[in-house]
Amino acid sequence: MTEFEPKIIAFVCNWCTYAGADLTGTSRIKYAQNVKIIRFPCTGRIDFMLLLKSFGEGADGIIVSGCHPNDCHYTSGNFHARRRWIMFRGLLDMLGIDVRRIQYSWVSAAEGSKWADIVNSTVNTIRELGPYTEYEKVAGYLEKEANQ
Amino acid sequence: MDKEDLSFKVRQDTGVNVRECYQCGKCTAGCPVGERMDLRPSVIMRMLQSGDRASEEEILRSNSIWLCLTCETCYSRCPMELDIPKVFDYLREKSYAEGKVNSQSSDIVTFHKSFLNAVERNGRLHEMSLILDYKIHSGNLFQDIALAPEMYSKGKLHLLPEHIKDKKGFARLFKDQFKKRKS
Amino acid sequence: MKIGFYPGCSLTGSSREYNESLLAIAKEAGIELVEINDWNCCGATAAHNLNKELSLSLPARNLAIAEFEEMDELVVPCAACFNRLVMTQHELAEKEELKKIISEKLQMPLKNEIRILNVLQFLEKHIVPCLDLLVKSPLEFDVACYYGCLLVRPQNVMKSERFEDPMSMDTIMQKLGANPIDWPFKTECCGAGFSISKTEIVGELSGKIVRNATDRGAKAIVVACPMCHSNLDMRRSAIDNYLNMKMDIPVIYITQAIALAMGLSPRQAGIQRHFVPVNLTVNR
Amino acid sequence: MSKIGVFICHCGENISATVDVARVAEAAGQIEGVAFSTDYKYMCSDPGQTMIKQAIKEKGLTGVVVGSCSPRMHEPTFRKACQEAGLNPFMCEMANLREHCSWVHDKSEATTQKAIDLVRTLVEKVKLNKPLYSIKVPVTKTALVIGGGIAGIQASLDIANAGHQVILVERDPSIGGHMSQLSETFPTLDCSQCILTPRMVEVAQHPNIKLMTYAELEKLEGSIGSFKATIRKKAKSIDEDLCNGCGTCTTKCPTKKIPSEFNTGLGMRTAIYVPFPQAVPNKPVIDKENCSYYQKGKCKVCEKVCPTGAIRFDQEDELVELEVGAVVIATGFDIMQPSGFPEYGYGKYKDVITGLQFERLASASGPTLGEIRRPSDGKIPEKIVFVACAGSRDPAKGIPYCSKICCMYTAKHAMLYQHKVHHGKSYIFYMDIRAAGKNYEEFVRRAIVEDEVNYIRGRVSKIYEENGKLIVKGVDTLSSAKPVEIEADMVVLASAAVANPGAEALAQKMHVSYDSYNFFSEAHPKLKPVETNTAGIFLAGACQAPKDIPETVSQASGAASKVIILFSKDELSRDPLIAVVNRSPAPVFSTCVGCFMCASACPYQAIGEELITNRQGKVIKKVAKVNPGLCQGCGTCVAFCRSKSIDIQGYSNEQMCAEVIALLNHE
Repeated sequence: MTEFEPKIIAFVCNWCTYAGADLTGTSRIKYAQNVKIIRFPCTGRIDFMLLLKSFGEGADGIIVSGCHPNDCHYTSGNFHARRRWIMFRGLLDMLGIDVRRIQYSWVSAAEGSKWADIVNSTVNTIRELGPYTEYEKVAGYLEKEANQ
Repeated sequence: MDKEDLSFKVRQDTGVNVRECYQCGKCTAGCPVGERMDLRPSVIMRMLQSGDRASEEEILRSNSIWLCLTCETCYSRCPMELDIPKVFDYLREKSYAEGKVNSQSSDIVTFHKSFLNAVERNGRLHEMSLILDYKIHSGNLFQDIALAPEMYSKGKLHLLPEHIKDKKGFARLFKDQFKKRKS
Repeated sequence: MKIGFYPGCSLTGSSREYNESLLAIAKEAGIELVEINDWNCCGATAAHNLNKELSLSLPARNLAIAEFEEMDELVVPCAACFNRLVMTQHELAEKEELKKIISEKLQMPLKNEIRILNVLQFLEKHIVPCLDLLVKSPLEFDVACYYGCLLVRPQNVMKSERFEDPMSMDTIMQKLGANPIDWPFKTECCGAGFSISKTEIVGELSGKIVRNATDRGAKAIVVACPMCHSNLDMRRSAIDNYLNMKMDIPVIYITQAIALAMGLSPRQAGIQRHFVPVNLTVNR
Repeated sequence: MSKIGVFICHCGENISATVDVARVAEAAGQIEGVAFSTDYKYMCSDPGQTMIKQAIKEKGLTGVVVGSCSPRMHEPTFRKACQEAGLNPFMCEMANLREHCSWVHDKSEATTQKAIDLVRTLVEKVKLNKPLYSIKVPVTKTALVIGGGIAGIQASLDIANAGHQVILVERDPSIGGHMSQLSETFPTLDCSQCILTPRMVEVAQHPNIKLMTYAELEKLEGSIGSFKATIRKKAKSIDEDLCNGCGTCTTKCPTKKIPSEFNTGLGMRTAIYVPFPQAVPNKPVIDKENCSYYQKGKCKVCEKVCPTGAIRFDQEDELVELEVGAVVIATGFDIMQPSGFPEYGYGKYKDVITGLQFERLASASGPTLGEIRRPSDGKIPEKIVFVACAGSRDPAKGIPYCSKICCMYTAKHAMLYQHKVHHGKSYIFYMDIRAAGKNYEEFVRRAIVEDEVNYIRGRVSKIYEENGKLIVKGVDTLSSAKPVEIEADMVVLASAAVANPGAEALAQKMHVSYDSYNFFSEAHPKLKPVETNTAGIFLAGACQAPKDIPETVSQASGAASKVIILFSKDELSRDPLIAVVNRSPAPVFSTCVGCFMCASACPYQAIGEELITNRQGKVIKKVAKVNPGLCQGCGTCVAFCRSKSIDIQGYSNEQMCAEVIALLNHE
C-alpha cells in the first residue's frame, strides 16, 4: 500500500517567505512535493475564509507564512494576520478542524533552509493526522457565510 | 569520507567532524602539556584530516594521546566548538585495545589499569592497593616511598580495603571489557 | 532536610578532611547528608581513558542507586566524581539507546533525572543562606580561590557562566570575611590524575599555580577538589623542586574554610591531616 | 471566452532535468481556455520572447502564463514582451517551476505533476485577470542620506554635484564617522584626516546639501519617488545660528572627566563639547547625561562665558518632516566589544586594547599625540602583540564571517608601531593573511620583510598579567604547532566588525531586510549590490557588510548614481496592484456599508470617505474610497472587509479562490 500523500497549500507573502522559498531553490535544498505555494502580497491580505475554502476543496493541511514580526514590508500586515489567526483558531475548533493542520510561521527572505524544514515537518505532521475528510461540514458553513 | 578513515570512525563514535577544524591551533596554544607532546592536538586533528594510514598509525602510537589531562581547556576555547577531549578518549581506547600504547606512556597506562584493577577488586578505590599494584606493574618500586608513611600517619591511607556488598552485580560491569586487547 | 550524598573514594582516604569538614558544616547548618547505599568508584580518569562503557556504567550504577533510594538531589563533593557523574548523565540523556544498554547491564532501572550538585552548588543552595548566623570568626586575609578544571568545564554541560573567571567560590569566601584575590590561574589544570604516574608534570603545572597565588599575596589557596588538593598539598616537594624554592602557602578545602569561620576547631576541620602546615591565625 | 497561452521554459537543464517539460506543456494544452501551449529551452532569450509575441498576435491570446523561474526574476521581462505584442502586461503571470519545483525536488512523476498543478493554478488565475494600467507618481528630487561617515559624505557630494538636493542626517554631533578616528590608512599610509576633512568641509559648504547633525530618522513612510521622512533633531542646547564656535564654553566647562567617544575612552572630554578639533559643524552640544546643570540643577558656566549668548538649556528635541524621493543608508559599522573574550582579559587589563583604540594612540590628533604609549602607565611598549581574528571567523563567539579589514589594518598597526618605536618588537598572531586588493599584498610583504613584523600563524588561547607583563599564550602552527609564549607590554585585539547597535531598529523603520548579523541586505548579491528590496532605498558602505575605505567610497558613488538615475525622470510608474472599493449602478452604488474597518486597518492612511449624493446634492450614502497615491497594495483592508466590498487588483478574492480550487482539484 502506498503512503498517504497529503495535499498542502502554502499561503505566503511575496516579500519574505516567497523570496525565502526562492532562496531554498537557489540553494538547491530538497523538500517534499506535497506543498504548493500561492503568492499573496502580504499575510495581512489573507482572508481566513480562504483557509476554510481550501479545506472545503480537499486540502489536508495549510501553511501560512510571512515576514517576521517588525519586518513586514507593509509595516503591520503580519500583525493583523496574527491577530486574526488567533480569533480564527476558535472557529477551527467549532468546525472540528485539528489546529495542527495549519502551520503558522515566519520565514524571512534569508531563511531558505528554514522554509524546507517547515515544509517537511508540516508534511510529516499531516501524514500522522491522516487525510482531512469532513469537507461537507466546512462547505456547509461557507454557504451559510455566503448567504448572510 | 572513506569508511576506512580513522576520521570516519572518530565521527561515528564521538560525533566530531575533524573537517571542521581550520587549524587555528588555539587548542594547542592553551594545552597545559602542549610543550611535552610529540603530536600536539591541532597536529593530530590535521593528521586525522589527511586520511593517511601512516599518520593514523602514528597517532595511535603517539605519546600525546596519553599525556592529555582531559582538562577540557581546548574544547572550552575551540572557535569551532570541537570536542577534542572526546576524540582523544576514543583514540586512547583504540590505541590501548590494539596494543599500540607508546612506550613512554606505559606508566600512565599501567596506572590507569592498576586503578581499574583496584576498583574491579573492591568496587571502590583502595589507595594502598592501587599504589602497590602500580609499583609492581610499573617497576618504580621506590617512587613515593616517602609519601606513604606520612599519608598513613595523617590517616589518609587505610591498610585494609573497603568492599562493596553487591560484588556479583558489580563484576558484571567489568565482564568482557578488556577482552579486545591484544597482548 | 535530607540530601543524597556520594562521597567517592578519595573522601574515604587521601582526602578524609574534606569529608570530615563537609559533614561538620552540614551538621552546623542542620542538614543531613545521607550516604547512598553501597556506592562504587566512579572510574575517574582511568575508566574514560581506557574504556568508554566502564566510564559510563560505573557512574551510572551510583545514579541508579541514588534514584532507587528516591533522592532528588545528590551531593558529590569530589570534583572528579562530580564531573564523571554529570558527564554520564549528559551522555545517557543524549543517547536513549546507550541508556538502555547500561541500564540492562546494571540490571537496575535508570531514570537519569536526579539533580547532581557539586560542592559549590550545594554550599550556595544549602549553606550560604545560613552563613550570616553561623560565621563566628571571620577569616580576614587574602585567599586565592582555585577551581581547577572539572567544576567549570566543559562549560556547555556544567552550565558554567564565566568559565574563564568563575566567582562562586570567591563570593562564598567573601561571606566568610576573606578577601579573594583576582588571579589568572583559577581554572588552569594542576596535573590531575598524573599525581603518581607523571609526578614531574604535576610539579610544573601545580608549581605555576602555587607561585602565582603566592606572588599575588594570597595567604591560602582554597580548593574544592581532592585531586587539586593532593597535587597542591601532598605534591609540594615536587612543586618546590620545579620552582627550586620552598613554598609554604597552605591549601585548604572550601569546606574547611567554612568550618573554621564557623568557629569549629582546626581538628574538627581536619586541618591536621595536611602535608603543608596550615597556620592561618598569623595575620588575624 | 479566454484564450490563454502557456509557455514552459527548460531553463537550459535547470527545469527540464527534473521536470518532464514536454508533458507539462501537453497537459496545459488540455486545460479549458488554453489556446496555445509549448515548451522551449530559454523562454527569456530573444527567440523565446519572440515566440510569445508571435503566439499573442497569431492566436489572439487574451492571457499568458510562463512556466519558468521565479517571477521575482523575470516577471518584468515577460510582461514587457506581452506589452510589446499589444497585450496588457498584467494579463501575464508566471508559474515558478524552477525555484519552487525543479530545484527543490528530485526527478520524479510527483515533480512533474506538481509543475502541472502550478501551471494550472496560474492559468485559472490569469483567466480572471483584468487589464491594469500602471500608476504615475511624481518624483521628489531630494535625497535623504542617513549617516555622515565617508560613505554618507561621498554619496551626498555625488548627488549634490549632480544638481539635486540632499539632506544628510548624522546621529553624532559631527560628521566624519570612523574614518575621522583613523590614524594613517592602508596601503598608502596617508593620514586619514588629511584626506577626509576637506570632504567634510565641502559637505558643510555645499549649496545643495542640508546637514542635520545630532539627528536620527524617526519614521519613513511612502514609497519610491515620494517618501515622507520624519527626523528627530536632538536638542544640542545651543542656538546654532548665534554660536560662532569660539570654544570658550568647552574650555571653561568644569565637568572634564568624561571618557571621549571619539578617543575610544582613551581621552577625556567636557560635558559641553565638540567631539574633535576638525569637527563639522564645529559647534558644541551639551551632553545632558553628564552636564551638572541638567543633573544637579546648577552650574551654567557655559552660559555665563558664552560671548554670543548661544546657550539654550530649555531647547527641546524637534521633529522635522521631509519629502524625499530616495534614501541612501550609510550608517556604517561598529566593532565587537571584546569583553566577549574572558580568556583575553579585555576590560580587565588596561593594556589589552582594540584596534580602534590603537588608531587613536597612533593618531597625531589622539590622546598621546601619536606616540605609542600604553594606557596603564604611559610607558612605551617594547614588545607588542597583535591578535587578528578577535571575534571574527569564530562561530563560538557568534561571528562566523571574516571582518575583511583586520588583516590590513593589523599589518598597518604593526608597521606604524615599528616606525614609531624603532627598537620595539611586534608580533601578529593570525590564521590567514587576506590581502586581496590593489597594492595590499605588497603592503603586507613590506611589513614582514622591511619593518620586520613577526607574523606567527596561530590563535592565542589566553592572555594574563604577571608582574607588569601580559603573558600571551599562542602557538606557531607552521612549526609543528609549537606553543609560543610572549611577554608583551601591550596587546591589540583586531576585534570583529559588527553591525551598528541601531541597525535592526532602523531597518524595521524603513522596511528593508537585513541578515542574521543585522547587516542590511542588498537586493541581489551580485547584480543589485547597492539596492535594497525596497525600491528607492539604497545602501552605501559598511552597513551592508564590513568594507574598507576604497570599497565604501565606490559603493557610495554607486548608490549615488542610482539615486541620480531615479531623479533623471520627472515621474515614475508604479504597479497598479492596489485596493479598490467596488462601485455598482444606482441605487446600490457600492456594497460598502461604510463601517470603515478597512480605514482603521490601513497602515498607510490610504482610505478616506466618499459621499454619494443624489441630483439634489443630498448625501445618500457614505462609502470608503482608496487613495491610489498612498495605497501600497498590502491588502490588509481586504481581509478586514466583512461585506467583501474592497478588493486588491491582481490579487482579488475571485482570483485567489480560483487558484485554491485549481490547485486542489486535479484528478
